[in-house]
Amino acid sequence: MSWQVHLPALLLAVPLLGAFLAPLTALGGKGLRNTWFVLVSAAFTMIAFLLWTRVGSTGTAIYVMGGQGWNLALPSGMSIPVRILMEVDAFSAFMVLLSAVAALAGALFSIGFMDRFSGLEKFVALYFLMVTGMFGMEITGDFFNFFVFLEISSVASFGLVAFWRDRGEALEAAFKYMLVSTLGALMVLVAVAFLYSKYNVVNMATLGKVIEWGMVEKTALVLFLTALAMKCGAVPMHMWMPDAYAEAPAGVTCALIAVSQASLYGLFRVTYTIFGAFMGSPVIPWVIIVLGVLSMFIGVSMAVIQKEVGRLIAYHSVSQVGYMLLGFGVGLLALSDARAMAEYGFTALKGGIYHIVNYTMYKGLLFLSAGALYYATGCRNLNDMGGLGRKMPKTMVLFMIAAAAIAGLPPFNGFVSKLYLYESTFAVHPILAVFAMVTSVLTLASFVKIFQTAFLGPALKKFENVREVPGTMLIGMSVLGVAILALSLFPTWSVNHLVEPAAKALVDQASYIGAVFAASLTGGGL
Amino acid sequence: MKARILFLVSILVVGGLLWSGLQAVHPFGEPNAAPMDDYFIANAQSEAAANNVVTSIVFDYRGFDTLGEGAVLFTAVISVAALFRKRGQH
Amino acid sequence: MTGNFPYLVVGILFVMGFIGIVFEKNLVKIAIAVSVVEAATNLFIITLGYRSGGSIPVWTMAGSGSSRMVLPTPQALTLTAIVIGLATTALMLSFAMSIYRHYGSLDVRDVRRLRG
Amino acid sequence: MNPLSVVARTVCNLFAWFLAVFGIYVIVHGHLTPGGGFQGGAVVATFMAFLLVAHGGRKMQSWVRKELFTLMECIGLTVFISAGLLGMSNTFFFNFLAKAGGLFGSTVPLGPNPGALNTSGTIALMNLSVGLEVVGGLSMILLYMFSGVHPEEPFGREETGHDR
Repeated sequence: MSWQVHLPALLLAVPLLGAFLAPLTALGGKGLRNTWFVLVSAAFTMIAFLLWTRVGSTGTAIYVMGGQGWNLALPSGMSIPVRILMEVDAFSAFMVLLSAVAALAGALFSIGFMDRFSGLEKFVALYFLMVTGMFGMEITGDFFNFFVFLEISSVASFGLVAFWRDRGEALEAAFKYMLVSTLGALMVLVAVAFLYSKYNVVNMATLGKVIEWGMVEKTALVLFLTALAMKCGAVPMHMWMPDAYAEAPAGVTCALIAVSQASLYGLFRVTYTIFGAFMGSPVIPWVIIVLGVLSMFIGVSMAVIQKEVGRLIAYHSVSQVGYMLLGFGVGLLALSDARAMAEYGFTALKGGIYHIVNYTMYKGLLFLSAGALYYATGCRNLNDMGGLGRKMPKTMVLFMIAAAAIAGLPPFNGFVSKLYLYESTFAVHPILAVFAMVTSVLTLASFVKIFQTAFLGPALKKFENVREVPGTMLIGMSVLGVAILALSLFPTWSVNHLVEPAAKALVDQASYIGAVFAASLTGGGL
Repeated sequence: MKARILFLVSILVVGGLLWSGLQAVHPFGEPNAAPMDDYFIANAQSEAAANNVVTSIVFDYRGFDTLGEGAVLFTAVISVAALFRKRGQH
Repeated sequence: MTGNFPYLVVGILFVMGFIGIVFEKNLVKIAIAVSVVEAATNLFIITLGYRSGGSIPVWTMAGSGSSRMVLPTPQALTLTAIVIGLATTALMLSFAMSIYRHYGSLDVRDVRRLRG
Repeated sequence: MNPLSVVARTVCNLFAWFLAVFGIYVIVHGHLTPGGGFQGGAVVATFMAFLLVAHGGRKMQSWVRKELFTLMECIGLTVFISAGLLGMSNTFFFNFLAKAGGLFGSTVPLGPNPGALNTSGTIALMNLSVGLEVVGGLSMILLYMFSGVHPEEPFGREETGHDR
């Protein structure tokens, strides 16, 4: 027995323990706290990486919480699992890896960025709790457990968004976010209760196996869709997103992006794995596609008119979430049709998944560089900035990389994923591809605007004393910058090793279900 | 005014959805066959050695949920503490 | 239909909570409305687990007629959901208090610095 | 919050102890009777609420320190997660104490029985740790929300980190 079978449990236990002990680091002062912050962040990133390699080599990993053996999913004489299962397939492992990288970058950045503020041991505890919630949502195989982790990540992020409680705007944003998020979580709980009432299980794989198509399931599906679309910031309920992203401290926003991706993960786990067999009717896929197109277009058109750097970038998040919804919606449309899947569905899925990793990396870097600008100048408004390129050359280079990637300029990774999306959506309906391209052009325009206003132009007198940000912040930004460059320089490698296994795992409903029921046949072999 | 009509429509949609969903739920007091719950009732004493079946579920069969629940409470406490912290309190 | 009266109560509470969230203007009242929705959810889960004539799922000092017990899982889930609801309510009220300190008002129409 | 009248204070002083004892009973007997760590912890936390209401916050804050509750909370949760981690020879959260003979390790007879305290393994241990955590957590929420009612400083001046 290898200790690596315990990786799914360790992935959640390490940041949780880090959070529980973080308030006690106040006794040891600043050095101890920062060491703890870096140490635990490095540990969970390491575990996430190991988990990803393990899932890549040995296939879907399951873990029974509290069972006699880690793979004893079914107790003797039972045909359904009774304990909580963690189930990590390639898609989950992929999400965990990229969330861990974003969280690590945010943590490293926050050490320097938050240095001047008080109450930091609480900040560290909340940060780890948010990371735990995000990981839990991504690897759990149990719906109620999913709800619990959704609540952990949401409650921790409310606290973090309102961390600068001396700004009324931050509190207002946190309240809005809290309202939307709590409602969403309660809807998820009601949906879980509906499914429980009919099948008496809350396990995802078992539900995927036994589910039928009736009124209870339809209600549950609609509730899941509404709640998770609200949580990931799709258009009718996107109001909280720019507020929360712009008002949270920058390092937190970087991790918040990964949290919203975890909600997106939940949305696709539900639609593909649980309800995948009923996606023959095109209603649900088209709902997702329309939501995606609306998010793309409304998000970008709101972004163009913004004056604040944070809000501008945050509105682009809405439009980028639209791209992913578009890709996954097209994939869902082709799910029950093998020919359409081979023709355009799989390409759309690859585009969507590749866009998730790209989006998390470059959007995180954009928020971190906006935070660096705020740290150095104290300005949020674009109109007050100018000529900072000479003062902060490293930040400028990193911002340039991220902006080029989000706009989809050819050598960068954003271009590849967008190309996949254009290609596949064109096969469904040309108008979708046109919308995607228009959005891309508008994105480019607004980032050129930020770049030109903030970094170029004559040096302003009031910024004479501005200096480059400290080293730890630059390290945090470079983690994401290097990730973007690596993805851009080796597109074939990243598509083959990162994206394709994840896309295959998402489409393959049978292997997700089979992993639970097959593993138990081998008995409790340790 | 337009927003109010929109809100009203959304409430009607939510209400209608719940109404139709609740119609399809099993009648009150007669749940469907419950293999998982019967397993808990039958085995809580022999496996977890606890007389209280609910506690054995909360802390043993679904103990991990309870850790998450404790973590949510901890999160809320830390958030409230961070919100009302004093200046210079480290 | 009278047999399904608990579900009717769940539905009514849910819609009442939604109406409160959407139409109330006071932050504290909004927090109360969220609590009402939470209560409806908890009530829903707990009613799902009732078996008519069942006893509580505890073996200590149980009578001989306790062979039929109500389902224990919904009770465990509700316990978790209640604690989570408590945590979110406490945090929401704390936000309302802090917002009052900054804006001098609890009316949502006054708490509007972020827009556009 | 000002102190209440002397009658109310006396009654609260008396009944607060009953609540504390009852809460501890609920926590300790969590695996035998309805209740458990969360419920009992909430009852014990009303002990703090009673004293806060009766004596006013200023006096309360001179009696107890918030750091004590933070410590209680952190220790409770750390014990909880450690009890899970110690079962790691099988799996995370494996009930390794149940029926092992030692602490909380007795077996229980099947079917209705009077109940023995020394049963149920990690369940009892986790009940105790969760009880500790909930007492600390709810007391902290009470004290902090109280200190937020009458802040000592004008708002908007708490942080110096935004200044350049």
